[in-house]
Amino acid sequence: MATITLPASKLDQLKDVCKSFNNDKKELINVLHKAQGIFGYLPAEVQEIIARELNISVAHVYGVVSFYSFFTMLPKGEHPISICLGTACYVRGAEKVIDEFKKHLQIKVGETTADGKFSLSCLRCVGACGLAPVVLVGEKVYGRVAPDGVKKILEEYT
Amino acid sequence: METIKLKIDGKDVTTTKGTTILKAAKEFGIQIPTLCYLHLEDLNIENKPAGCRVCVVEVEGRRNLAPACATECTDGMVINTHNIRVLNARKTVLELILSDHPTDCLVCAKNGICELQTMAQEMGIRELHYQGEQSHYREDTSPAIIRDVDKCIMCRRCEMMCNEVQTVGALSAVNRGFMSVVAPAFEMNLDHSVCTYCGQCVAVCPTGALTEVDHTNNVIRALADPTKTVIVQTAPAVRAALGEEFGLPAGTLVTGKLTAALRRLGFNYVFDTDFAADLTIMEEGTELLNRLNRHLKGEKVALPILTSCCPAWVNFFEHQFPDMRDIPSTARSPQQMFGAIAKTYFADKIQVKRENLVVVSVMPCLAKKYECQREEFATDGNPDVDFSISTRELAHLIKQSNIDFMSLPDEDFDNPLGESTGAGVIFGTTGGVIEAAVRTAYEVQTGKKLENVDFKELRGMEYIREATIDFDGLPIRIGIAHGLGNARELLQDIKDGKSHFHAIEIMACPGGCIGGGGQPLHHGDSSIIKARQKAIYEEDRNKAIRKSHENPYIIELYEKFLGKPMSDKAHHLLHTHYFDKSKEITVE
Amino acid sequence: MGKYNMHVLVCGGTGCHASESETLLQNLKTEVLEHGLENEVQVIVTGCFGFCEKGPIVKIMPDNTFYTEVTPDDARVIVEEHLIKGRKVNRLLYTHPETKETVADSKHMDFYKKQLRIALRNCGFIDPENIEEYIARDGYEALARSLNELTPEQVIEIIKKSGLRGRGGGGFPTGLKWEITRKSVSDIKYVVCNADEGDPGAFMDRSILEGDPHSVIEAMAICGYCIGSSIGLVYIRAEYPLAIERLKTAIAQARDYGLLGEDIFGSGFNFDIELRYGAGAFVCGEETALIHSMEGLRGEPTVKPPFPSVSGYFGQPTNVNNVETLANVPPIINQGPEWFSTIGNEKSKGTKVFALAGKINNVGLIEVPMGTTLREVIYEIGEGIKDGKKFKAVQTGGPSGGCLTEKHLDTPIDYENLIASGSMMGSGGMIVMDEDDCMVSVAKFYLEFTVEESCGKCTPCRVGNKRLHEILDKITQGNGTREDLDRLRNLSHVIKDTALCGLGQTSPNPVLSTLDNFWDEFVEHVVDKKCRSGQCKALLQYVIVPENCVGCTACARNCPVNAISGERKEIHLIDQSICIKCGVCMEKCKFNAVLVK
Amino acid sequence: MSHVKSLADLRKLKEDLQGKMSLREKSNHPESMVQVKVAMATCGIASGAKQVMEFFINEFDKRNIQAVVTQTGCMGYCYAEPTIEVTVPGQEPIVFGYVDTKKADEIIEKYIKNGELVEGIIPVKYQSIEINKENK
Repeated sequence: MATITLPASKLDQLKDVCKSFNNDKKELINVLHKAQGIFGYLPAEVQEIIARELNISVAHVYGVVSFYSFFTMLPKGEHPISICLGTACYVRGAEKVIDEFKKHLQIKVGETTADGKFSLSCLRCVGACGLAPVVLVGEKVYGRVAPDGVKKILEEYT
Repeated sequence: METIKLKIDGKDVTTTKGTTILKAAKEFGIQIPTLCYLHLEDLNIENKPAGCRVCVVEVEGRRNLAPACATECTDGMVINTHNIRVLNARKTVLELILSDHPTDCLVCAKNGICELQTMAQEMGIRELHYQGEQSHYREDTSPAIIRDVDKCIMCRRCEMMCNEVQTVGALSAVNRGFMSVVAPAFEMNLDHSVCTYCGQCVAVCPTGALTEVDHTNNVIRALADPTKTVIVQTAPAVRAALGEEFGLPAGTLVTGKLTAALRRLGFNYVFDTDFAADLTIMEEGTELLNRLNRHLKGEKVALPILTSCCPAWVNFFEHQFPDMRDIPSTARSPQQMFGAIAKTYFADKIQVKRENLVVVSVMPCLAKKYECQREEFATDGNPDVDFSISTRELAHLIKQSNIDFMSLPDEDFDNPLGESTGAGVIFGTTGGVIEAAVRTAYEVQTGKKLENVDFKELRGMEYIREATIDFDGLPIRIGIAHGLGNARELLQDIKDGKSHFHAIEIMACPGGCIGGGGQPLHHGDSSIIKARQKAIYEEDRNKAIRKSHENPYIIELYEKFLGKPMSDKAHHLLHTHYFDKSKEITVE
Repeated sequence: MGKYNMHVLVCGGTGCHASESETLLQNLKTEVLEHGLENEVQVIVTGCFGFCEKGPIVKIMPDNTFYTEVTPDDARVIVEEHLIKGRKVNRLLYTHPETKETVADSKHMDFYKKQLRIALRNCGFIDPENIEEYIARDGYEALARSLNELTPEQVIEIIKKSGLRGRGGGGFPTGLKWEITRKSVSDIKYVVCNADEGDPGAFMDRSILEGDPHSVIEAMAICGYCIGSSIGLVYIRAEYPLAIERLKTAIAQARDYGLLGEDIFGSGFNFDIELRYGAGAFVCGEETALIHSMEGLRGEPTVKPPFPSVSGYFGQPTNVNNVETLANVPPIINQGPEWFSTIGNEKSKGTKVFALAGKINNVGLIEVPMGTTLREVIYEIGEGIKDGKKFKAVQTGGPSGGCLTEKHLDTPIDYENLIASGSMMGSGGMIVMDEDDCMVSVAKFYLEFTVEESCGKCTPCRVGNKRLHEILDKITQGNGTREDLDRLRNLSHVIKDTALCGLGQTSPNPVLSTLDNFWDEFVEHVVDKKCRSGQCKALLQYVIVPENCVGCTACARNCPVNAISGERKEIHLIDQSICIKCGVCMEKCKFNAVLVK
Repeated sequence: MSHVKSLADLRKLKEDLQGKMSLREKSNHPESMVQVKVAMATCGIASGAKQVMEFFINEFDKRNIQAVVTQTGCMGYCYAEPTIEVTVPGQEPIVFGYVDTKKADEIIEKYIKNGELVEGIIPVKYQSIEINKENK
């Protein structure tokens, strides 16, 4: 018999979330949003428990998690860096900014640095097209980021 | 029903409203190619994601091409199924599928029976104009099934089977876009999932993405080993389907040729799982009556009793209803009863040591491969059944061994484990196990002779059937379900306290073993399964003895070895217990 | 009370929010209080003004002063100078990019002159978190009149007569959709608002939800009344936290006022709204995929018919409308279908909101009557191309649209014209490109998006778009052939012809339109191995100009792959077979002796 | 918070609320109504411009005149403060000097309502006080 292990308090919290949606399987995506809010990501154990609470297969839960780019099974860095790749940002040079981050952090998009400090991801249009190219570090928005400004941004967090 | 008129390829066509273009065309002799579409009409199973886009046709007045499988005909529609626009689109789509598909066809398990390969051949694909990156995934080998999902074309048939028909939920489409594929949760191996190894995914996979674990080489090696005595048992559903592999029409019984072929392959003894089926009836039937009579006396016993000969079904309740694992009969499946008797009673009889006796089973089933590897079915690490091969694997073995199957004479099984009754034969179809049980239980319970052994009310293809059999004034309520989704319904009823049955027969595969995951591929033609069922009942009718307890070798086995049904010895060799396979949640 | 002399409106849209408009707002409030102006000046946060290029924006009413790029520190000067002394703060006023003159108020800004704001009527004008401001501007009047004075059929007739069509991309007549859903027989029906704006570079729906959420709520209730539904669902992107908050606040307020809930306006009509969150899948903008996503499934589309109007959410008739479409509904009922249908042109009525972005002076959200030309939008409202560069193309319709050129500039923008020109309306993204943009790379960019966002269900989209992207990539790497161009075209046509849903059927548009309009550029890439904009790095050649080279060896010493040979004081040479085009030599050369070709 | 139960309820509520929004509504179409600009630099404020401005705002409302009152910087007629500029739709702007509440009343009644000229006009020639001259 395989086991799933989670901290007790988080397990209860997770079950409460499912319950708050009446353990209704059509609320799966809302449940996943809340769960990701609690854990920061959606590890396999969390998906197992959600599957059980909503009475659906864990394969289905994973099918949904892996479909939507908002959901992640990897913990994010302490300072998650997201670079907008909307058209406006692209046209104004977001790709070069990504390359610069990759160079400095020595990680690829979707990865987290070894020290867990930064993770790198791309997103589509935060709607601040006037500020293109846009970079988000956590909640903080940096507008009109040029490749040579990348170092300075990173220095704020080190 | 409203009748509508339309034109397909210039032909005037009349059909009823709601008919798809695909079906309407077929009625008029126009075969539009399909790949993802699957319709097992008699089993009410349909896969219609309209995803492959191979069946596109031109509908005049429509901007783009329409998938014939999922587009309903409307009055006045004008359809072209093969003009240049359609042909170019269809070929290009097929080329796209092929561009993300390995080209190791010559060494693929599905070589020659692959629907994608056939289509590429029929459409005259000679060059791939669009080549590029191919998607790669880890290969996954479980005890019964190999997933080589590089070959997955996202037809979603397996996903539909696993979820909608079987409600197992081991598989789901995962990821998105080019990397999307059908896989277990977290893309882990099947043996980490809730997979029951029913093999229905394999049975419908159009390509080599899902295949059985091939044990033919193990068998060849065992046969070649002079220190081993190799015996074989063959399940009832095999004889009703093997002929298809050699071009015979579905439903042709090939029992005699099958026996002859096995003998020519070099098996020392050719036995019949039907014998063990009869033995199962002795044990399971006794257990049923035991529980029933205790129930009638007012004792609290677990009722209804559920059959336990289907290993996928056993896996299913161990995963999904572990708290109800005391309800099924404890009787082992015929395959395992055979193995246990072969490696004790028979081994003694022929004076061969257990470890030098190799038991091979030929099964219509993939879950049997897993079942024979279960630890509880081994003694000192030596399994009761060494290898289980499928009907398809047997056909390969026969072909590899230069045996001209069609010219083989009809031969009989060897004794003592080759003699069986009609009751053992019908184990191969849905309804058969319980009918066999009734034939014996009736006579044991009432002490009267059963004149008519044909219980037609238990037969058929309906997914959930029920009947009440009069045991001389005592009404016995019987339920039957095939397809695990339907089994789930009956099980849920029991859990909810709503079940009124005394006994329930469950088979995991639609149609029962005749529709098993190890059978020759039906390629979407469900009439094949029906024909096999007909053949099974025909074999039953032709048998001289049709009640298990009348099998002379069974009688002898009890007299000389086991004593009585449910005796200690019988219990030790022929019964088992079940495990909780659900995942346990622990807290840190 | 409430009789203020001046209103200070601070943009609270996401763009400005990202540039600290929240702190600015607090500072303004503090300054007003400190200067004792709290009874004369009202400071409020509004939705987006649309002029995102120069955010944060502060607008002062009644004189319409329009301050741009206002920092939190500017709060003091605005209060002391403008509010107290009546002197406009010159340096914060908008400066015309060409004349370099400051513009005193929004009435004189070219950006606003040609605009007609119907869907955005309240954005940047009211406080979106205050239902009373919405009511003061005829809010909920359309709902009240519909419930009390009109039958559902009459309301549907009004919408049909107005000529309103879906603003999410398809352009399906809204009234007709409502009628079909009304006629579908069922006890339960649903009104769904599609707020899963995923088109990169389009953010009108978010702006409306942030700036005027009640207009969407009101329209959904009207739709519910028309089709016979009491449940509204808003499917909104989780990436829009501000819009979600504003919408939640608005729904709560509407409930408080009895404008949602039971027996609305004493009519016996019940209606309420729930939120469902998207999770980052562009394909969920497609209505069947959206519905599956709301059902807790993977957002994969299914074949239509059956249309959601007949069989949608859990098999029930479901009316799906996009945010902008809904925002048009209340004004149509209030001002009559005739008024609305006089705006726009023959087949496309009313206005359309566009998100203007890219190499243009005025990036932002604009709303213009249908039939306005691209030239008017780009050169008048957008005030031309950034940095005086040359206009090359404008991409409309996002990943489903195409690139239009100089020759399309005078085409009136409407559904049909855009399709005829090889593009489409889409949700209203409008990205302007200049001479520095390589059109092969632009097509590749869009395909990259489609490949990433394809759900994977159908072959043409899952594999076909991947192959399109690969061919485009090959071309930008300098490995393309003329046959590749034929392959691109055939494959594009097949994908359009065979893909399951709207995403796949339109995904080749960026390829086809660039092939049609920039054929020469494609040929240059594959035959001459040149990229005229210099964007395709692999096609660049760094060469040394012998006349300028003094043989200082700086280039050779810094070349990371030792591709440069030459002795001291001799002319150097770059070995093209080794060069990785990093550009270091050019950077290091002090004599302009390294050139890119 | 009130529960709105009918169309009449809603309309009444709207009327109550519209006053709060009228300032913004009006400034949406300033050209269609009377515009009054009050010079509110230090000199203007010192000579009572604030009171004049409030007077205009209140009186326009009371007398139901569609007008926009805005403040502006020093017009350069510091000798004649408070000064105001009045623009009646379709006419050239006119600047009045020494405007107190009494004068304001007169301007409303005579000039704005009836088009009669009132004493105190400062004859000036300018295009607009809005466009900043320093920048030209």
